[in-house]
Order: sequence, then structure tokens, then C-alpha cells
Amino acid sequence: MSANDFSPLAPQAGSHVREVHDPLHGELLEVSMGPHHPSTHGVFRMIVTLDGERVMKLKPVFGYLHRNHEKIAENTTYLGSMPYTDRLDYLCSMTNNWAYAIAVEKLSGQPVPERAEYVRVILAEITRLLNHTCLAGFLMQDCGCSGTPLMYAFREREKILDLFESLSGSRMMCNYQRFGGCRVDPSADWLDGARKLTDNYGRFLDEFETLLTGNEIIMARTQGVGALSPELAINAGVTGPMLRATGVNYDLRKVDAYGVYSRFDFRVPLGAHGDVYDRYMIRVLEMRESIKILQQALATIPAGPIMDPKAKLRGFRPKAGEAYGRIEGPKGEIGFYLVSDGSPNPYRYRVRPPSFVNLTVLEDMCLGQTIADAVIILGSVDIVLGEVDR
Amino acid sequence: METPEQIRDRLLARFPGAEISVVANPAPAAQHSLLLGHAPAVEIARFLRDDPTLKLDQCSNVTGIDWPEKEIVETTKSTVPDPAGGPPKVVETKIKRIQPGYLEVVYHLYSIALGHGPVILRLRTGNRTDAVTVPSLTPVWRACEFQEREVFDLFGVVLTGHPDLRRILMWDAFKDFPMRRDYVAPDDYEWEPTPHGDVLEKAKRHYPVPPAAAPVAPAAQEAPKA
Amino acid sequence: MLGTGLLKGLGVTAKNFVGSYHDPERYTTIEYPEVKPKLPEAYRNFPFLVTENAMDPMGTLRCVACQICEKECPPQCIYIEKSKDKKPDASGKMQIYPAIFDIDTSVCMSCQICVEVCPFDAIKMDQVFEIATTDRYDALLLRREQLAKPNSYYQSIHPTEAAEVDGRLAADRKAAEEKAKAAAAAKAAAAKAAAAAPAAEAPKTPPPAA
Amino acid sequence: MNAAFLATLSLELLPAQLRDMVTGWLPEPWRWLVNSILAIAVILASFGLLFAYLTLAERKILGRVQNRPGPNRTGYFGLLQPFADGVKALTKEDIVPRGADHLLHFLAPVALLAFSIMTFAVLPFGRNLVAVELDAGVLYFFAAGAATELAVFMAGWASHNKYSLLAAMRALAQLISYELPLLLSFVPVIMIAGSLSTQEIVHRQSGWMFGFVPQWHVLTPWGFAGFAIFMTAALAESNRSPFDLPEAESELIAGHLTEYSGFKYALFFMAEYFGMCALCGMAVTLFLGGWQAPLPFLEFIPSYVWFATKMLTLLLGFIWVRCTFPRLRIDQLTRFAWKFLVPLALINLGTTAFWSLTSGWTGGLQIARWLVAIALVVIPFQLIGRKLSAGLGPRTYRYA
Amino acid sequence: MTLAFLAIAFVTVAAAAVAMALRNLIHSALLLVFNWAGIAAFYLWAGAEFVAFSQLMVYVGAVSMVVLFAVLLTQRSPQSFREQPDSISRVIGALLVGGAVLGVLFGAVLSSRLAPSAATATPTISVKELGSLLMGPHAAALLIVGVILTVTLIGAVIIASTDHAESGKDES
Repeated sequence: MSANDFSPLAPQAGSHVREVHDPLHGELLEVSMGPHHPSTHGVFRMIVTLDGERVMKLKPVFGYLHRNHEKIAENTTYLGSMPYTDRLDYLCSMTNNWAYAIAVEKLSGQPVPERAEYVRVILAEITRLLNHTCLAGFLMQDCGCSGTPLMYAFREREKILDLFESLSGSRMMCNYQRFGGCRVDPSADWLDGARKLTDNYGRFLDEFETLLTGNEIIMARTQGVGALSPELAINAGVTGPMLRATGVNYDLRKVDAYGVYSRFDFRVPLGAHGDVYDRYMIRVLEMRESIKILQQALATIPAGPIMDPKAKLRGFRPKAGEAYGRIEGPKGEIGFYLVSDGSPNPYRYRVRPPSFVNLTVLEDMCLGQTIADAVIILGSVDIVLGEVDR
Repeated sequence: METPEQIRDRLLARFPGAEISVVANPAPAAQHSLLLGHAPAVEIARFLRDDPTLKLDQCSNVTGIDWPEKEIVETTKSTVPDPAGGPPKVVETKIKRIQPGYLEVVYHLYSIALGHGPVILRLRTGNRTDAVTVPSLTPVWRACEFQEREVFDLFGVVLTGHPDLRRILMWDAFKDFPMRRDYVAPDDYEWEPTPHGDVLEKAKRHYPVPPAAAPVAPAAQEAPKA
Repeated sequence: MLGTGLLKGLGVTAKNFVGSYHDPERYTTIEYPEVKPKLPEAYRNFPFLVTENAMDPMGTLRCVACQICEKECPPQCIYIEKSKDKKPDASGKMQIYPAIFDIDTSVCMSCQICVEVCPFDAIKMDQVFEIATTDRYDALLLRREQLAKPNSYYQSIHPTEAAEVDGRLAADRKAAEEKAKAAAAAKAAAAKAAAAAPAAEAPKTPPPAA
Repeated sequence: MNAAFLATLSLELLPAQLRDMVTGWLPEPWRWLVNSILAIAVILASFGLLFAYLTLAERKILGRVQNRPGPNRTGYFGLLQPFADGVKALTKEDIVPRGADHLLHFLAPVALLAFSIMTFAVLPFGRNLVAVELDAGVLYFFAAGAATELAVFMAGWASHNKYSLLAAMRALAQLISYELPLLLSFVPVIMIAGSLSTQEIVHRQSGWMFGFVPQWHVLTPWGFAGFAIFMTAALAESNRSPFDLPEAESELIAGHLTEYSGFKYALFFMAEYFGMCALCGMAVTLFLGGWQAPLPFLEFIPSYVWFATKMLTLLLGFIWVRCTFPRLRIDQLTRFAWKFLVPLALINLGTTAFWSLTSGWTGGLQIARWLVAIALVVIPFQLIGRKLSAGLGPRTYRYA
Repeated sequence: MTLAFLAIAFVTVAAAAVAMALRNLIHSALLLVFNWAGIAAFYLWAGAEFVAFSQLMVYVGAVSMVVLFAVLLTQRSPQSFREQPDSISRVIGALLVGGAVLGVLFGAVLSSRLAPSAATATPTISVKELGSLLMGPHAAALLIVGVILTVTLIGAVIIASTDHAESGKDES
């Protein structure tokens, strides 16, 4: 293969399609899908080498949305980086905030009051509902449904975003959690709104499943497509629903039991084939488990302070040292590695993004499949470019 | 889950010649790490992954850290008997020492099989200019493939043994390494007449006379609708 | 039997089609320009400076130009220049006021950290989102005059929050007055004692009444 | 208008009377010419309008299914939307790629539209409302339909773009592999009706069983199977939802229409809708009893109204399917045609043969005849269906 | 009526002639389609609707596809056509075969006695009788035609696939 001159600055003669002569297969077609392509979920580019319909090679290229979030974090205070974590995985800002807060609390040994832990669990599970609903909608849109499941998913997403807006002030950029608790204490009627949402969510999921899960065309399009073996998944650091779809029982809410997850009983669904259908089903079953957690958490949320009184808002200087905190985000294990040297700015601030690492196996899953399947496999990996490129 | 010291001893027993030491972590999380030499790094990693009691099969996070030269001033207090027989004076001698800078790659390893917590490995380069190679652990865990490419892209650490070491976030024609402490951002600057702070200084430096094309702000400042 | 999944799917779409005519749950579109969206009270967009009353905005600005928000703002979009002279604030104390207070709304991301760190409750979050302009630079740079809005406006957009802030401020003012009164009383007592003891000493002039 | 004329005025014969009134005062040789021109004008006008409002109906129904209003800004409830789209298509710049074969590039949409409109000649819209009374009407219909592949090939080849040619090949593969079940599914109707003339087929379906059940072909076991196969194949022929591969945007390429813009693209769009209307019209004629009234006491409603309502319900069915189903891959699509529809259509021929040979059975044997016919339809469907979807099916998940 | 006859005849012959002359294979293949449409028009003019529409359907619908696919699959770059005949024996062979075919055609035309000039009333034959005729006495002919068509298509594909591999080498 010729030298890799696909960088945006290198002059591109004509369209991004080049004939590549491979002695083994004769005429191969090298096509660049993206960065501006309707089905690549944002500025993500795949350089696909096709033998007719079959994918022979697939090279993901990203970095188009790279704004070096980590360099910015090194020049602002610990608190100043919190609003930027909303922009990492812009679908799940609450879980990003929580992951960052946990890492800083580990770094500085900051205790968190009971009520704040419950509120954090509630918001994380609501974000999981939101993310998995959106994914199901986008995946079916890639399969070719003309927008119907996506619109149903967005109808439910609006209800969740209204909840976030009435609590934190902004729909997607919540900037809600602080080191040692949360910024605003959820009022009683907010909690009633959350209870109403979780009770009705089961009905929406049933309707969604009758439309999609039994659909023969979807089964034909997604079963057996993009299968991933458990050994490769573990070795490639895949985490989240994509890992559990291959049958590996690894859910940080059970393994690390961070926050107050140990007080709620919920189950972790596991797949058997690791293909696109399993990833879709695992996310739907996880939504049902999240509803169970939410109902228990909303029922037993204690009163008390939302913020640790001794937590310092400004002038926050953790002692020198380092810490790696991680939580089970909707897309997988999102972790923050912080090295502090005693100054108000972190010395090194590293985000461990789940979708970035999950993309390692994209080529392994797409080899041998048709180009139409490669689009669906990418959809099932559930990437958000803000988190992949940081 | 064994403490880093126990793991170090077992490793030293297993790999006699290797230089393995524990790097303490003063933060309350107390996640101490193991500093490995370059030669045995890959074997040690493979051993950590396959050892029945550890089974660290998931490499969750690979990070690069840049430690530039640091001037360390060590003040040692020593009591010097006063020649004139008076009370012994306490003399502070300051020894200035330049600690050579280096680039460091940190691996956080977890075990999915046994579910226990992070074992942290640290690999350090010789210095920050020419000896910037570190053995890559991608052959042991494929999870490191993209993250090690990111360390190469943003820090300039050359990971030997990596199957496809290219830039991953920046475009290939990019020369510098942005995440190093001594990285100077390119001064490509578009006219923006915001009249305050460093943006103003930058504007003055670039455009002593503001270009005529600057849009003329409408005179009447209508207050935004209340 | 092959095809039952498809038929059930058709059933769901039919139910939604029919539902969209009678069930408000299934007809979620708000036709924006005609129907204004109902904003929750906690909604925040760009910050604004609180003034005590509307008549003399520049005179009763709560902000004392302490520049904490300028330091804490993550994207550094606030620019403050202190005034040379002082002016009395609500509780009568002589305070510096900001000669220049700019917020570059093209940079601001409405993260409300400035509101959180402001010790004087001088800056709060606004709820205005229709601020499109034709000019990319000056129109988006809101100056002190455009930022200043009366406390009554603050009470109209964030009622509960405003009530709580006013309560706290009133309590602080009352506490400050008692302290001032107590200090005045103590000073008066000390002055009386000093006057009573050495008759010859000229009594100190009493401090200006608070 | 004299009283006698008013008396004989019945809605049923209104169109025929209007035509006679118009051609009445013309000399003999010109009457035939004006008559056919009038028929052409009426068909073009009515189906042109139907096309316009079908695009609007599609977007409104799709909107309502997705809990949103659909276009409602142009005119009341968006009624002027089709004309707005028409003006937009007209004013858009028509880009022809440099290397394209200009003649073929222009000819492709025109040919596609011409062949689609030609198929309307034989559709029986009413009791005596058929443009051309042909003895081999159905054969003419599918002959005109078969030429659309030619136009698709021309479009793909003339765009001088590797993608378009690749997509044209895939579209041709789809059209050809669904041509077979389409033709095989109407053969039983010809076997029972005994004639290729569309009016004859509709007359065969008149009359009522037990006083109120119409004798339509769809209400017989072989007829229902034939109808189902015909509609699935019609979906594929007109590139509609589960088979809309050529215009799949999430695929690699935008199909053989990539290099078309402006009014030529609108022509392709129009040809697709005309094709869809023609196939629905033919389905109504073959299986749903053409312009027959469903119940005896509804006879007073004119026949062309019945034809229109049945065709509209089928068109709404097309739109309903488009709202719900995802897209099949190219290999699944062709495998579905060759391994599922064609065998079922052939078996359906056997069922119809059994049905027509046993038409003499009465009483108890009648029920046996129905049961055997139904069995002949359902059992192969189950067997082939299970073999087709081997390995696919709902899954159960374990919890850790 | 002769005007209509002459028009159709002219279109048919012109289409065939131009098809022969054109260098662009695709254009000539499409012109061939006009030729077949012309023949279908003849049938229609003669009142045999069934034959006209089956001609339209079979030729314009299916055989044109076969021709176009064959042209596409065996599309070789123009310069690899061999312009000059290989050897004299080939030329003589070609002429002999051409002459033989011409002789047979003229023999058949001359021997068949044309009906008297008055066009006999077109026999009103309904589709049902046509069907039974086709399935009865002429069934064998129908089956042979079907087999020939399939053989040609499979042959085209085989030639194309072998050519494809061969042509793949010399020009990428």
C-alpha cells in the first residue's frame, strides 16, 4: 500500500477514491468514508479497502475534533475543568462529571455525604437510559429505518433533558457535580418528576421492543454481523455493553461497587455471540435494570446536606500525588488519571475514553463483512467523537 | 490483591537481573506503582497477564507524563560547632541539583477474571531529547495500541515494537508534540478585535494597524431584549 | 411464523400515527416562533450584573470588582478594570466599583462558575437565548451597561433563588448594622469611660454615625 | 341542458357522457383522435395531481407516525408543499458531469417516465373507463414495465461515474430478480380468469357469494398468496422501503441517481411514484376486484370511486411500510427473491390448478377444497420461511 | 395505411443500419432496442397484439439486458481489437459462410408463395387458443427457445469471467 498520505493537508487528487492493485485479489477499491459522511456519527473517517462489497482493510482516522482537552485542563484549576468534562461525551455529561469528581475525591480524600451519593447514582442511571435509547435510535437509523425509531428515542430523550434542565440549568452541559457533592439539591417535585419518568419508561421500552426486537429484517441485518470474541475483547481493553455482549461478566458497578451501588440489587445482562444484535439487546436489558435501580434509589434517598460542608470551592489544592478514578459510564469504563503537584492546577490530567479504546477492534469486526455491515458495526460500537478525539 | 512490594519481590525472584522499584504515591488513594527497566518490561508484562494469582488481563489506561528538568534545592541542616566555643550554630547548606528530565509512560492494569484493582507500571525514557524510546506493551495487551499511538503523538515517546506507530490525533504533517510542558502553541491568529486581556496584546502584536476589513460595529448598541 | 415481528412493528407505527391525533404524549412538537417554550426556573444562559434598583443602574451596581470571577472563569471571557474612586454600596460602606466589566459572550459557555464563586451575589445567570446578531465581534461583547439588570428582573426570572439571596443579604445587612451599632455603643461607652477618668483629656470625637 | 339529458345523468356514466358531449360535434375521423387525446389528458392530469399529493401525504404520514406534524408551513396544512417542491426542482441548477454521455444522460429519466406512464393505458379505472381496450392488456402492462430496467441502466452508464455504474448494476439485479415473482404471481389470475384483458378479469370478479361476500380473487387462498407476493415484488420493483437499496444514503453511494440534479432528478422521482401507482392499480385490478363494489347495497357509488379508494389504500400501505421497516442488504434481498418468493409463486400455480380443477365440488367437498388450498399455501410458506431464516431468531440472555 | 407501414419500416431499417455504423457499443446496443421496437410495431400494425407485446417484453425487456450485460462484461479497451484479419484462409472462410447464409435466405424467400396482394382479414384468434396452441403442438419449440436463451446468458458470463481474469493482467 502506498505511503499514508491521507492527512487533510496533503493535496488529494480528485475524489477520495483510489484504485489499489492487490496482486492477490486484482482490482481493489480504496474508499474514504467520512469525515463528512451521513452514517459516521460525527467527524469520523474510515479508509475502507473494498474487494467488490467485501471489506478487506479498514483504517479508522480521527482527530478532526481534537481540541487537546488535557492541555486546557493543565492550565485551569480543578474546578475550571469540570464544565469541560461535559464536552467529552456530550450525550452523558452527568457521568463524565461524576468520573472526574470521583478521581479528584480519590486524589484529595474528600468525603461525600449520603444524599449526594444517592443523587449521583440516580443521575448516572438516568444518563444510562438516555444514552442507550439514543444508541438504539441511531443504530436502527443506520439499518435503514426512515427515522421512526430515532424519533421515538428522541421523544423520550426530551423528557430526560427537561429533567436535567430543571435541575442543573442546562440540558446537555450540566456542570452539576462538585468535589465532595453536588451543586444544587434536587427539590421534592424534581424527585417526583424523576419517579414519573422511571415508571413510564417501562411502557416506552415495551413499545420500542415490539417495534424492533422481533423484527425479522433487523434480525437478518444484525445477527451474526461483526461478532467479537471474548478473549479479543478483554485483551483489547473493550469495556461496557460491548464487552458484556461477548459474555464477559465485568461491570464496574459490581466490581468496584463505587458510590452506593452495593445497596441496590440489580442484575448484569450478558450476551452470548458478541454481534451487533447482542450489543443492541444488552443495552435494552441494561435499561430495564437501570429502571430497577432508579426505583430503589428514588424510594430510599435520605435527607441531609448535598455538599460536604468542609469542601473548599475555590483555593482547592490537593497534596502532591496521583490517583486514577473510574466509573461504569454508559459507553464503558470512563476514567480520569490525575497527577497533582500541590498547585491549584493539575500537573497531568488524563481522560480514559471508553469509545476511543473500543474502536481498537473496529477493523477486526469489519473484516470480511460487506460495506453495509461496516456502517452498522460502527454504529453498534456507540462512539461519540467529543470523547474519542478529546 | 498483593501490595506492590510483594509483586516487586515476586518479580525480582522471577527475573533476577531486572531493575524494578516501587514508586510511592503520597495521595490518600495510595495507588503505588512499579518502575520497570526497559529490558525485561515485555516479559514482566506477559508474566503479570498470565500469572494465575494476578491475571491482569485488562490494560485499562496508558498515559504519558512529561517531567522536564527540575532544579532541586536540597537544604540540609547541619550543626557546626562554633570555633569560638559558643553554642553550636545550625548551618543550612543548599545543594542545587538539576534533576534530568524524562518522559514517562504509565500503565494501569486490572484483572477482569479476579476483579482486583490497579497494578500501575511506569516506564521512563532516558531523557527528553534523543533517548526517547520505551518498549511497547501492545504485543501483550492490544488495548495499548491506540493509547500508545496517542502517547507517541502528543509526547513524542517512540514505542519500539508497536505494530503501527503513527500519529493518531494530530495530522501526519504535524511536527511538534503538543502535550510536552515546553510546547509553544503556533501563533496562527485571525483578526479578532476583542479589546481586552492577552487577546488584545496578541492583536496588537499581529496587527499594529487593525485591517480595514474589520467590520464597522453598528453605532447604536441595541441592548439585548430583556 | 415468519413475518409476525414485521406485523407487530406495523401495529406500533399505526398506534403512534393514531395516537398523534389525540394523545398529547405522542405529539411533542412545539411550533417555536408562535409558541414560546416554557423554560424551567433553573435555566441559565449568559450572566448579567445585578443592580439594586433600576433607576440608577451604574450607581447601585453590587459588583465590587474583586476580580474573583475573572480568575475563576474557565474560558477567561470576563475582563474587569477597577475604578479609581469609591462609591457607597447598599449598606453604605465605600466600595470600589468596576470601571470596565466586559463579558465576551462569543467565548462564554454559560457554565455559571462565576455565579458560584462570587461572594457578593453580584453576578447571576440570565435566561435570554434569542441573542443572534449580525456582527461577530462588538455586538457579542457585552459591556457593563448592557450587562447591568435590576434586582426586580432577577426576582422575575429566578424567584426562589432570588428570594433566598435577598434573605441572606438582608440578614447580612442587619447583622452588619447591629455590629456597627454595637461597635458604636462600645466606642461610645469607651469614650465615656475615657472622658470620665482623666477629666483634663479632651474627649475623642465620636465616630461618624453608621 | 334539457330535462331528458338530466334524467339520464347518472354518476356512473358521467365520464362517458362528458366525453361524448365533447366529441359529439366533431366530424367522424377526428372523433377517435380527440377521444384518445382526451383520455391521455385526463390520465396525465389526475395521476400528476395524485403524484403531487402523494409526496405530501408521504411526508405528513411519516411525520405523524414519528409524532411530529410534517410539512405545515406552505399553505394550510402544507397543501402547497408539492408545488413548492416542483418550483424548487425546476429552479435548481442541472449539473451534467463533464465526461457524461449527454444524450443518454438526458434520455434516461425521459425513457423511465415514458415507460411508467405507458402502463396506465390498460388500467380499467371504471366500468367503461379504460383508455385502451386490449385483448392482451396485462401482457402490455408488464411489457412496458419491463423496459424500465433499460432506463435505469442508461442512467447508471451515462453518469460516467464508477459509483453510478456499480449502483445501476445493483438496482438492475434487484429489478430483474423481482420481475420474476411479479410475473409469476399474476399468472394464476390469468389461469382462473382465462383472459389477458383487464376488463375481462374485473368482470370475472363480479357477483357475490352467500349474498354479501364479493368474488374477488384476494378472498381465495391462492389469491391471497398471489396478492402478498405481488405486493412484495411491487415494493421491490418501485424501489420502496425494505428494498430501497439504490437510494440508500447510509450505503457507500447514492445510487445511480448520483449525477442527477434539478428537474431530471424530479423526473426520476415522478417516474418512481407513477410506477408505484401503476403497480397498485394493477394489483387492484388483478386481486381486489378492480372497480367492483365490495357490498351489494354499495353499488350506487360509481365504479371509478371504488377503483380510486382501493388504489389509495394500497398506496397508503406502501407509505406505512416505508415508515416501519429497515433496509435489506443486497445479498439478502436477492436471496429473498430467488429462494422465497419464486418457489412460493410456483407452488401457488399448483394451488390455483388444484382450485380451478376442483371448482365443481359442492357441499362438504367445498370445505375440503378450501382446507386443502389453504394448506397448500401455508405449509410451503412455513417450511421455506424456516429454511430462509435459519439461525436467526429471538435470543434469551443470562444474567450474571 | 402504406404511410404508416413505410414509417415503421424506415425506423426499423435505419436503426439497424446506424447500429452497425456506430463505434460506441452501448449506443449501438440501444439502437438495436429501437429495431426490436420497430418489429413489435409491425406486429401491432398487423393486429397481432399478443405477439407484439411478448416481443416487446422479451426483446426490449430481457434480451436487451443480456446484450448490454454481455457488452459491459466483455468491454475491452478499444486498442486491443485486432484490426487486420489474421490470414487469407480466415477471410475466405468468412466469405463462404456469409454466402451460404445468404443463399439459404434467398431460397426461402423465393420458394414461399406470397398470398395475393389483398391482405386477408386478420384471423381473430383469442389468447386462449394461442395458449393451447403454444402448449400443444409448438411446446417443443418453446422449450428449445428457452434453453437457447439460458445457454447464451451462461456462455456470456463464462466468457466474461475468463476474459476478466485475462484482461486483468495487461491493463489495470
